[in-house]
Amino acid sequence: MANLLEIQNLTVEYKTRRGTARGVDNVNLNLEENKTLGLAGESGCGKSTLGRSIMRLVPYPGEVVGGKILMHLHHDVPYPKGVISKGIVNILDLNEDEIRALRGKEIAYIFQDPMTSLNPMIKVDKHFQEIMKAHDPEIEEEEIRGRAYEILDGLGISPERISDYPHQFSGGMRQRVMIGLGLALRPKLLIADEPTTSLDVIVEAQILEEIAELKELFNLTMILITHNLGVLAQTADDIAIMYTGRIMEQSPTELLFEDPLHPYAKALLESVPDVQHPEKKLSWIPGAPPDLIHPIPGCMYNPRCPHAMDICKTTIPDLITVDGGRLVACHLFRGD
Amino acid sequence: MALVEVRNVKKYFSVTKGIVESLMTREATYVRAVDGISFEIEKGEVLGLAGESGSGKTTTGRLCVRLLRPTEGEIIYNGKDIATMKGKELRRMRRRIQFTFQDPTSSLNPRLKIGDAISDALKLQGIGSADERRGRTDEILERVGLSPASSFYNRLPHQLSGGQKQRVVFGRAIILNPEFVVTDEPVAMVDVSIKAQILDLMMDLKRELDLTYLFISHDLATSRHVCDRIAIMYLGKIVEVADRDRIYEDPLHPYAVGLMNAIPIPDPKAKKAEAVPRGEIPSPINPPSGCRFHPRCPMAFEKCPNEEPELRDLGNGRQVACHLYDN
Amino acid sequence: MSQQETAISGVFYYLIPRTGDWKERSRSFLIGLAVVVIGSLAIISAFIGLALRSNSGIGIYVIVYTILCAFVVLISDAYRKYRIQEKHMTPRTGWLFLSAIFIILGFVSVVVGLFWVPESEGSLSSALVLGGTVLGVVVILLYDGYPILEERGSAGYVAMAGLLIVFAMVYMTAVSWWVVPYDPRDLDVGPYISAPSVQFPLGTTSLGQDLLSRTIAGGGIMLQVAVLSVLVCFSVGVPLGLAASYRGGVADKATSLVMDSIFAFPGLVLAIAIAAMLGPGVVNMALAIAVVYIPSYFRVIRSQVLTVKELPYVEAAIVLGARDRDILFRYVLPNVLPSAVVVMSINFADAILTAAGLTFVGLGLPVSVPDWGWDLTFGSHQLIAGKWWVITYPGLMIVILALGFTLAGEGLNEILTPKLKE
Amino acid sequence: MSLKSYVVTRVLMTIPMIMLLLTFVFIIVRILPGDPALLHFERHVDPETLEAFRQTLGLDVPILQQYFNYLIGLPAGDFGLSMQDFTPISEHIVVRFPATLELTIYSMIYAVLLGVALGVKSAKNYDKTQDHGIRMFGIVTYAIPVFFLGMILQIIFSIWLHLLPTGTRFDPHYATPTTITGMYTIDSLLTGNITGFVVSLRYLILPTITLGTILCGIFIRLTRTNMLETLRQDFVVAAEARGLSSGKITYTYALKNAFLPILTMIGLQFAALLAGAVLTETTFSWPGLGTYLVQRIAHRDYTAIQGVVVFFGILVSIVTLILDILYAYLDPRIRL
Repeated sequence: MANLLEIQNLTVEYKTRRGTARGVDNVNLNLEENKTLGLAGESGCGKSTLGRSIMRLVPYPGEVVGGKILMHLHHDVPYPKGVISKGIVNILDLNEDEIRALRGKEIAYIFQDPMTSLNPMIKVDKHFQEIMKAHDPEIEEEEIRGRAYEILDGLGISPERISDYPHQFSGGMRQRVMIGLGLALRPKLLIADEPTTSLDVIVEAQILEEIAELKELFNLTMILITHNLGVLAQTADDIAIMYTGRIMEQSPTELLFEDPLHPYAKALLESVPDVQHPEKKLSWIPGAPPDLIHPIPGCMYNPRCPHAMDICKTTIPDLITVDGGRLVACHLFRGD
Repeated sequence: MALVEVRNVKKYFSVTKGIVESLMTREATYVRAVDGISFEIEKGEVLGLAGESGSGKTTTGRLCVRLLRPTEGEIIYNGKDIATMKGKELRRMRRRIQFTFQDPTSSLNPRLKIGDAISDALKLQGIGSADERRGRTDEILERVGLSPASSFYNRLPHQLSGGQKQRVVFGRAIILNPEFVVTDEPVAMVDVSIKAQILDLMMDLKRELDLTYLFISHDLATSRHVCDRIAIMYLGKIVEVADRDRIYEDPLHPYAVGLMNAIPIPDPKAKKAEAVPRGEIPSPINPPSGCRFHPRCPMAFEKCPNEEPELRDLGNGRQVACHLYDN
Repeated sequence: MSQQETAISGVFYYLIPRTGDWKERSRSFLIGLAVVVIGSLAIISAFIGLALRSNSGIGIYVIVYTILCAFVVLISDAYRKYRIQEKHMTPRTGWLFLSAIFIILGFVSVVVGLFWVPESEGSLSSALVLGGTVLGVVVILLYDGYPILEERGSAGYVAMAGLLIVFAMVYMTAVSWWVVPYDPRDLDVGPYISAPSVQFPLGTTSLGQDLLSRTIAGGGIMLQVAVLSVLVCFSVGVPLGLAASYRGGVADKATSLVMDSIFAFPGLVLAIAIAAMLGPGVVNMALAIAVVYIPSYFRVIRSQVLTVKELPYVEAAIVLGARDRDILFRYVLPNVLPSAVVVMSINFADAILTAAGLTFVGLGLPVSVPDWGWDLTFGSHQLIAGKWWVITYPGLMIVILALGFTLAGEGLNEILTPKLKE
Repeated sequence: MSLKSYVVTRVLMTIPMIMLLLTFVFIIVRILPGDPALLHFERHVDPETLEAFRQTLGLDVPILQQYFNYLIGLPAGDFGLSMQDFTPISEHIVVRFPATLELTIYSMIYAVLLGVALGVKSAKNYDKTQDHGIRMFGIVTYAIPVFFLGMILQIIFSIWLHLLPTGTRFDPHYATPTTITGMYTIDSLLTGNITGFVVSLRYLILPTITLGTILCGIFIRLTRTNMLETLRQDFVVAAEARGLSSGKITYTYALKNAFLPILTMIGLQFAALLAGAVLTETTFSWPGLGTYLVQRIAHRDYTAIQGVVVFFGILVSIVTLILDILYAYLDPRIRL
C-alpha cells in the first residue's frame, strides 16, 4: 500500500535559556494509508513534538531545524489564495496559508486534555461554524448545522446540546466534541495525542471504541500517540517506540508484543502491569533518561541498557531493517 | 481484630451558595463525596480502593488519615475512634498513620532540601536532638534507596527525578515508624518504566516495617499486582469487596464487571473490550435514587431505582451491594 | 577554586567580580553595559565636581568617607566568601559577620560625624551612616546579587536597574546637605526665576532659591514619608492578612469587607480627607497614605495564604503532625513574604506619587523645607509665563525615583512570583 | 447560582460597603480631629460666633445624633452645608460633577483604547523589541505624577506651540452650550451646536490625554498578560490545528477572552481615575469636583470635604456594582 505520510530525517530543537535540546532527533517514519500507527514512549521522549511538527504546531520555543514531512494528497486542496495541487507535498515547505488549508481539512489533531481544548467563551455550534467557515467561507449556515448534527449524533451527543457551552459537558463528552470537530471536514489523517489519558477507564474504552469505528467509516489513517502500551495493543497496526527524541524500534504490533527487539522496548513492555497475568513479575529500568540539553554520545539508552557495548557509547545506531520489515536502532542487530 | 475499621463514614462538602440563595432555599446542597461506607483492614494487609474519578476514593483516604473530618461515622484505629480526635491526641496518633500523595512534586516544599523535608517529620513531632534527627534521616534516605545519603540530603526537589521524589515522599512517611500508610495513587504520576520500582519499594517497606496499606488507585492493572483485597467504589459507595483473584476473575457487581472489561490489556491477541457500561459517572451532588449505578446498569430491574442495595456478605470475605444478589 | 593559600590571596580572588564569559555576551548587552557605565561615571563625576565647591566646604570629604565605607564592606564581603569557601564559616555566620561589619561602620560614622562638625548636631552623622550603608549595600548587591539576578534574564536586569536607581537617589538625598552649592532653604541667593545659567545650572525658583540645590536635597521628605507609610502598611497589612485568612470565619469576612471598601475607594481622595484632618507633617502624611494602601497588602497576603494552605506539601505537614503555628510560620509565611516584598516595592512608588499629590493640593510641609512636590506646585504658577525649568527638574526627580521603585517591583514580581515563564 | 440571585446578592453586598465607607469618612472628618468647627477657624473666635456657626451646620447636637442625621440626609441628596458660605454642598456637586464626569469618561475611553491597542501589539510581538518598548512605556507612565505630565503637556502644546487651549472648559468668546447634561460635548451635540462641540473638545484634549496616559499602563499590562495567557491555552492551539487563521485567533479568541478581565479592571480603575481627576482638574483649572475639593481644603471647609469624599465613594460603589453585574451577565461560566 501507498504511504500517506513519509517523515525523513526530521529534527526539532527547543532553544531554551539553559541550552538547546533536541526534542526530535533525526526521525524517519513511514505511515501507510488506512493504518494506525502507535507512537509510544515515556514523557519527554518527543512523541508529542513529533505529532505536532506534522501540523507545524511545535510549541514555543521549539523549531523544526531539518528534514522533510511528505504527505500524499489525493486531490487538489483549494485555499483562499490558490490551490495546493495533488501529489506529494513537503509540509515543511508550505507557506502559512497553505498549511492552514491542510490543518483541519486534511489532517486533524486531537489533544490530550478535553477540558481545556475548547474555548470556554463560545458555544459548541460556534466551534463547528469556525472550522467550516475557515475552510469554506461561503458555506451556508444550514449546511454547517446539518453536518454538525450528523457528526455529533454519530458520537452519541444529542443535537439539542449543540448550543451549550463547553463547561456544560462532561470530560468524555468534550473529548467527543473534539473528535467531532476533528472529523468535521473528513480529513485523511487523524493524529490523536493521548486522547484518553485524562479520562477514566470506562470512558477511555468507550472513546477508543468510537475512534475505531470512525476510522473504518471515514477510511482514516491514524497516528495514536500514547504512553499506555495497553491501549496500543488493542488499536494499533504498527508501533514505534521513541526514546530521547529518537525512534528505537518500529514493528507490527503483534510482533512487538511477542518479541520486542530493542532492549528498551523489551524493558518497557516488561514494566507494564497486566491485569490478566498477575503472576508476571514487573521489572523496571534503572536510572533516568539523560537531560536532552546535555545529550550523551552514542545510543542515549546505553547507561540504562544491560547489553551496552563499547560501540554504544560512541556511535549512534542507525534505524535498520531486520527480518520481516521491522525497524530497530540498536547495535545488537548490526550483523543481521 | 482488624487494625482499621471504618464504620458508616460519610463526608459531605457543602456547595458554596450566595447569601440570598441560602435564604431562599431551605435545603442545603451537598456534594456527597463519601456516603456511608464501611470496611475493615487487617494488620499486614494491602487493601486496594478502586474506582473512577468522582467515586470518593481519595476522600476516603483523606478521611482515614484525618486530613478531613468525617461528617458522620467512626474510624476505629486499634480500638480508638480517630474520627473525633483532637489536639495532642491527634498529633500523637499521626505518628502511627501516614499518607503519601499522588504528585510527589507538589507534595515536597520546593525550597526545602529533601533531607530537611524528611527530618521535618521528627522536628514537628519533637523527636530527638538535631544530631539524632540527622542520623535517622540518613538511615531513612538509604532505606528508600537514595544512597549515599550524604549526597542526597542537601539536594532540592527539582534536582531529583520523579521516581526519586516519590522515594523521598515514602521516606517522609515512614520516618515516624507508622503502622498504617494510606497511599494515594503512588504511581499515577511516574513513568511506566519506573512504576515497578516504586511498587517494589512499597512492598519491601511493608515487609520490613510490618506496614499495612490502603492503596488507592484508578489503575486496576497495577492494583492487581500489589493488593490482597480490593474494594470498588462508585459515587461515594462501596459496591463490591473481595479477594484480589476473585474480584478480577469473577466480578459480581455489574459495575465491577464493566470496570474489569474496560481495562486495556497489553496483549494484541486478547479479546477486545466488550460490555463497557454506557455513559459517565454522574455528579455526586444529586446522585441517582436507589442503586446509584442503575441508570447505567445493563441488568437494572424495577427494584433498582427504588431501593438502595446494602453491602451484604456473601461469605468467603466477599461483599456486594447489588439487588441481583438479594436472596 | 579553593587553592587560595593565604587569606590575602583568597580575599583578592573574591575581589574579582564573577562575570561569566565575555565572549558569550551579545553585542547589545555590551553596548548597554557601556552606556550604563559611562552614564554612571558621568553622573558620579558631576556629583563629585559639585561636592568640590560645596556650600558646607566638606562635601568632597563626606563623599570620600562613604566610599571608604563601601570599600571596607567590599573587602569584608570577599573575606566572608573566602572563609565560606574554606569551610571556616557557614553561610549563616557569614551573614552575621557582614551585619556586624555594617553595625561597626555605622557606629564609627556616628562618632566621626559628631566630632567632625559638632554644631551639625548629628545631622552629619546620619548623612555618613546612611550614605555609607547605602554604598555598602550597593556593593553587596553588585557582587552577590548580580549573579543571582542575572540568571533570571531580563527580569533580573530590570530589578537590578530599579534597585540601583533607588539606591542612587537615597544616597544623593543622604549626603545632599553637605554637597549642595547653596543652602536649599536660603531665599534670595539669586534673582527670581532666572533661567539656567553657569552660576545656577538649573536656574532659580520664584523665591530666588537655587534650584540645583533644591533638586538634590528635595527627596528627603518624600523618602521619609514613603518609608514610614510603607512600614506602617507592611506591619499592619501583612499580620492582618495572615491572621484573617488563616483563621477564616466571621473575622475574616468582616476584615475583608472593610479592606475591600477601602480598596475600592479613590485612594488619593481618601488620603486627602485624612491628611486634611490630621494637618501637615511627615508622620501625618505617612499615616494618611498608609491607610489607603493597607488593603493592597491584606488582599495579596490573604489570597496567597488561601492558596498555600491547600498545597499538598502543607497537607503533608499536617499529616506529620504540624500544629497551626508550625504551618503558619514554617510554611505559609515564607511563601507569602515574596509577594509582600513585591507589593512593598510597587507601594513605594505609589506612596511617593501620593505624597507628591498631597503636596500638590496644598497638604504638604512648610515651604522652607526643600521638597520636589513643593517646587513643582510653586512652579505650576509660573507655567503660563513659560518658565519650564522650575517644574521640569523636581518633576523629573519624582519620576526617576518612582520609576526606580516600579522597575524594582516589576522585576522582583517576575522573579519571585513566576507566572509567565517561558 | 442563577444570575438573578447573583444580582440580588451583589446589590445587598453594596449596602454594607457603602455604610462602612460613610462611617469611615464620618469618623475621619467629624470625630478624629475633635472639633471640626474649631479647626476651621485658625485663630481664636468668640464663643457666640462659634456656637452660631455650629448651630447652622448642625454640629451642636451629640455626635451620635449628628451621625444619624447625616445617614438619614444622604439618601435624600443632603450632603450637608459648606462651612465657608453655608450653601448646600449638593448644589456644588450638581454644578461641578458633569465636568468631572465628562473628563473621566473621555479619559477612560482614551486609556482603554490606547492600553488595549498597545497591549495587543505587545502580546503579538512577545519578547521582541516592540514588546519591551511598550512595557517600558507602561511602567514609565505609571511613575509620572499626573500633574507633572499635565504641566509638561501644557507647556509644549499650549504655551510653546499654541496648538491647544488650556485652563477651564470653554472659550469665553463663544456662548456656552445650553445645559442639558452639563457635559459640554454632549450638550452641544444635542443642540446641534457644532462650534460649541469643537471648542469644548479642544479644551478636553489635553486633560484627557494627561489622565488617560497615566492610566493606560494598567490596561496595557492587563491586555498583554491576558492575551498571552489565552494564546498559551490549549484551545488556541486546538483552533490553530483546525486551520483557523492566526489573525482570527488573536482577535476573536484572545482579545475576546481578555475582554472580561478588562471590564473588571475598568471598574477597579474608576476609583483611580477619580483620584487622578482631582489632580488633573487642578492642573488645568478644570471647574469640576476635584478643583472644588482642593479649593475647600484651602478654606478648611471640612463639611464640604466630607460631602465630596462621600459622593466619590458612593459613585465608585455604584459603578463597580454595575460592572460586576455586567460581568456576570457576559461570562457564560457564571450564567448557569
